[in-house]
Amino acid sequence: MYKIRADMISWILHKITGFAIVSFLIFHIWGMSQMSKGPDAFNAVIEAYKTPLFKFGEVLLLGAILFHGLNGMRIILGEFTRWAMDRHRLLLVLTYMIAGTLFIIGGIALWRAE
Amino acid sequence: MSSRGSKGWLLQRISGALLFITLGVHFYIYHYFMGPGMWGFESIGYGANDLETLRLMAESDPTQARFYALASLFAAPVWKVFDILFITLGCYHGFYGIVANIEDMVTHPTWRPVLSWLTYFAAFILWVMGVVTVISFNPQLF
Amino acid sequence: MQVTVEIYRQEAHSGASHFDTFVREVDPTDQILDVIMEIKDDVDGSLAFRKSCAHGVCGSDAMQINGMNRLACQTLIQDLKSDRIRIEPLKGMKVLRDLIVDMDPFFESLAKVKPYFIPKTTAPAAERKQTIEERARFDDTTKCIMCAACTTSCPSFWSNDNYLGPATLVKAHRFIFDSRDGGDRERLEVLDDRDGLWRCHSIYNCTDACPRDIEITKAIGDLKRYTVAQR
Amino acid sequence: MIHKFDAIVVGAGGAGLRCALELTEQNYNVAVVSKLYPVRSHTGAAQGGIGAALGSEEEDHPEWHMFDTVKGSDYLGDQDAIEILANEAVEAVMELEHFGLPFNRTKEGKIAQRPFGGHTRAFGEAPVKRACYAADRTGHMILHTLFEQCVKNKVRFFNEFYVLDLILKDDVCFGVIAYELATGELHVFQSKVVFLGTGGYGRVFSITSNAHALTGDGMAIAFRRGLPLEDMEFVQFHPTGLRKLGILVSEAARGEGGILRNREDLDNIGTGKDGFMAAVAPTVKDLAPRDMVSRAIYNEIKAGRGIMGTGDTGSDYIYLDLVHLGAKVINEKLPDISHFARKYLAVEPIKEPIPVQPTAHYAMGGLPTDNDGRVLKDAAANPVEGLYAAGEVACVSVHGANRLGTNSLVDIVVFGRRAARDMSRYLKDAEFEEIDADPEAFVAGEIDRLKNGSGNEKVADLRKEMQSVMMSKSGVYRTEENLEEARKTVLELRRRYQQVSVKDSSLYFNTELVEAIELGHLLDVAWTIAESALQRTESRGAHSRVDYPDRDDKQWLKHTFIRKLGDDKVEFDYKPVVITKFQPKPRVY
Repeated sequence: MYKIRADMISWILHKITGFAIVSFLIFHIWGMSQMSKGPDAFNAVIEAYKTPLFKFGEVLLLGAILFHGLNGMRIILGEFTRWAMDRHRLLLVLTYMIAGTLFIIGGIALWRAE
Repeated sequence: MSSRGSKGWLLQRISGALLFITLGVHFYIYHYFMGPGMWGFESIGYGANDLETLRLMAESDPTQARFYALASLFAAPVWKVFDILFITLGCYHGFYGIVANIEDMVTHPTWRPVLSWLTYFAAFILWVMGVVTVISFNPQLF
Repeated sequence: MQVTVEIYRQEAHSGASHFDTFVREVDPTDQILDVIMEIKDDVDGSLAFRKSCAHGVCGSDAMQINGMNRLACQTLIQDLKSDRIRIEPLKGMKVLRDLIVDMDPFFESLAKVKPYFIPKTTAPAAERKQTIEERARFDDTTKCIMCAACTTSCPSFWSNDNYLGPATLVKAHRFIFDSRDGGDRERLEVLDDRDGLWRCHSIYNCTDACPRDIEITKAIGDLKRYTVAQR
Repeated sequence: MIHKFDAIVVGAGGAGLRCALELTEQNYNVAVVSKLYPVRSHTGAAQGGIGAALGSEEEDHPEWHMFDTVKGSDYLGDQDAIEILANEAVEAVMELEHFGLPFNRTKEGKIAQRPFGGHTRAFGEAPVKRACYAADRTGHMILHTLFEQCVKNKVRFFNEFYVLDLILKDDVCFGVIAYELATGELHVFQSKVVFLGTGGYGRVFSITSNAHALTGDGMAIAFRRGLPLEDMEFVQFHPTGLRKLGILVSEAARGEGGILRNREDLDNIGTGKDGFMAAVAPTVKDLAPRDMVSRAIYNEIKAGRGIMGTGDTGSDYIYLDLVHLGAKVINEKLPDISHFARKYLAVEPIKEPIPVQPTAHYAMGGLPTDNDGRVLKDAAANPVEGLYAAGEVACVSVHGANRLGTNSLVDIVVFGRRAARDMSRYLKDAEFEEIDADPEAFVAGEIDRLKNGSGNEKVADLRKEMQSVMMSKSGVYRTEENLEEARKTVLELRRRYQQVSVKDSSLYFNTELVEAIELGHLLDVAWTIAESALQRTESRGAHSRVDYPDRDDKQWLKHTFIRKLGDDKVEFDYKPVVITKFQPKPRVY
């Protein structure tokens, strides 16, 4: 079993969150097309969103987007600048920390929202 | 060899960076801007008359206020453009990501292109669905 | 000190595999190569592994030691900070026997990027001039000993062995960034391919595995930017 | 299995690859047959540089290079060959640069050069910058560059094929027999011409800078076939091997300004002041030739001035001080050796001196050849048709009694290429010869004996005994008594070798069998070293007899040819030294 290191975890997480976001995108575009059918259809979707299961999903989505987005920016930075390459470990740690902090703050807010 | 990767790689990074920005705007608008505050959107391209109609409709049926509020935004031409851009970037970036994963893991000479093209096809369907929804949306119809 | 050494064993390329365990008395400064050579000398002569220079310049004895690719001659007991040592062959390659893997595909992959000097100009009577700065640009990648530790540490390579792999890209870097070389166009054809550069996802396993401390991921980053700019 | 090629090159080190490259340029059908994968060869371990009088940094002339090499060889080197070496070195280095070798550069963009042991300006005036280098991995870059060019020319490689015998018929060579490690199969390589570039035999000794693979294979297989070996008594001990490990610390360390220090000199560490070598060689100091520096180190240790002060040359050591060079020079010009010191001895060369002791390094002797690499079958210089050799396995002789640093790399590229050029001349009218049925019978018999023997001698035990006796009795200093003991022990070990049995019965990668075969080769070589050293009753270059401390030009200005007569008998013959420009003089630096 090869040792799993921080960079490799970020690579795996990037894949997983990517797949999660694409799945949501499919669901979201479908939801939007429903919504455009009128107020009743729209409210049905909104009501469904308010169930705990969907809320939980929404929190997870927030986490996925935060990580995927920030980590993606880190990857871009790391591939385009030597400056970032020299500091790739530090930037990786920062990515985890910023994504984590925003996830906790945003996640709580999202969960509490009506 | 016709198969290349540099363009795809670069576009994936550009679309990713743009998505990072557009997603921020999208998220902000739809989650924190939604509600009474958003009635001030005349300034960004929505006709005062149309807005007035929506406001009246919302007042006559308060339970549907949220829908009308969102619809007012959704119907604005600027936001239509924004949403189409957003859908395009999302479909491209997301599905190219899947194609990249297929190329990472599938080496079979037949399955590799078949799976990739199926993914591109699915992306196209989804994109059409999204764009049609955005363009055809007209709250006046309700 | 006493250590427990578990070594991957496989009779032949088609045989079943298992781990053999040896308990050995060692010095903290012993090389892993010393330890497995002593096991071969004293306990089990049939243990098969490659070795040659024994000080990290020939690249024969790359293997997986406690979950990381390293050269057995360049890894001391004390580096592992453990009294359990697990030794396995390089991952993602065909095992021929015990710790010996088939290196032919590795060298074939290397040959794809035209890993040789393609002169830009016809040879002058004396040397082609090159400034100290121009040479410094590719100095790091000239250190490669082709041990395959990087390529076989790469998750992209594990899942797709058509991928050129870090070692091949290092070789490409060594020539593309040599101011005297004029073979960029031909090499970019190979690099800018679905199984070329773009299978690298900057996971940095290769950089960590390199026994010569080559900054491989950075070198690949250089190649990506260069390729995108050229095409 | 039978393979047919115009030319077979045995060994994929610098000499073999240079030769193969030249032959493919001439469009011959060539196969390189090697015990290791390419780029694993020990050329890659050469660190400091390749000597050539380019004069990039200061005035230099091939004639000065020639003089230094002659003097370094203690006048035993053949001066016609040395002149070729010094002259062709310049072209050979330029050629390597044209192959893309990344030499370090001067400010003007020319190939950078640095001083090296024994290389001087104006016939001994002062050290000169002659070693062209690529950091401290010059050999690595030469090996890789040549391999790359071979890939370009699509040279056919047979990797991990161990050549165990020559196909000789009436003193004409028609191919080789090789054992394929992966399958245990014997292969017959039939050819019109064969080149041996199999390297040295450092593993005869317990402390050596050499790879495990350096087991004197080429010399042993020729010796068994009744061919003579030349100057086997001359073994170079490199003065600065890492303590206990023997890993090479390049002379480039002293070329850049490193200084050797004994225990009375500890206060001067980091000051850059002269060390004990200043008294031994006032002009060149720490850059004296290797034989002199190794002896000086042993003398310091014996006089109780080793760092431990025990007087035991086996375990005591001295320091190589680089501290005053500063971090920049150490990290940029000597990165690999600093890495070795840090890794293996936990010593930080920027702050502390490196513990070193002499380590068996290079074989000056080997298969006698002429200046075109043709292997000679006797001291009268008659060649074996179709058999060539170059590099450490061969003895041209350009290194004489002591090789100068950087000349081994010059040797492989200059004589590897010369051999190839003569081979292509030979190939023009050479034909494939009908070979005997079952040419591999001898090798098959040997393998069968090792695999099915009933004895219970162990390879590792015999090897350790041989290495230990050769190191202590046939090392830097020698006496008749010690050499006699070494000879007796080796002969006894050769008898015990007949009782070796290999327990591993597998056909696939039977490395136990390979090590047993290698031991057989090592024992043959050790035997020739002890016998040759015993009969040469003088001190010259690396051969230093305590009982005959002086050079004896009257009796011994000649090359030793040793030939096998029976299982424990050898005969000697002698070949005069070629002297052209420089008459022998006392050797002081």
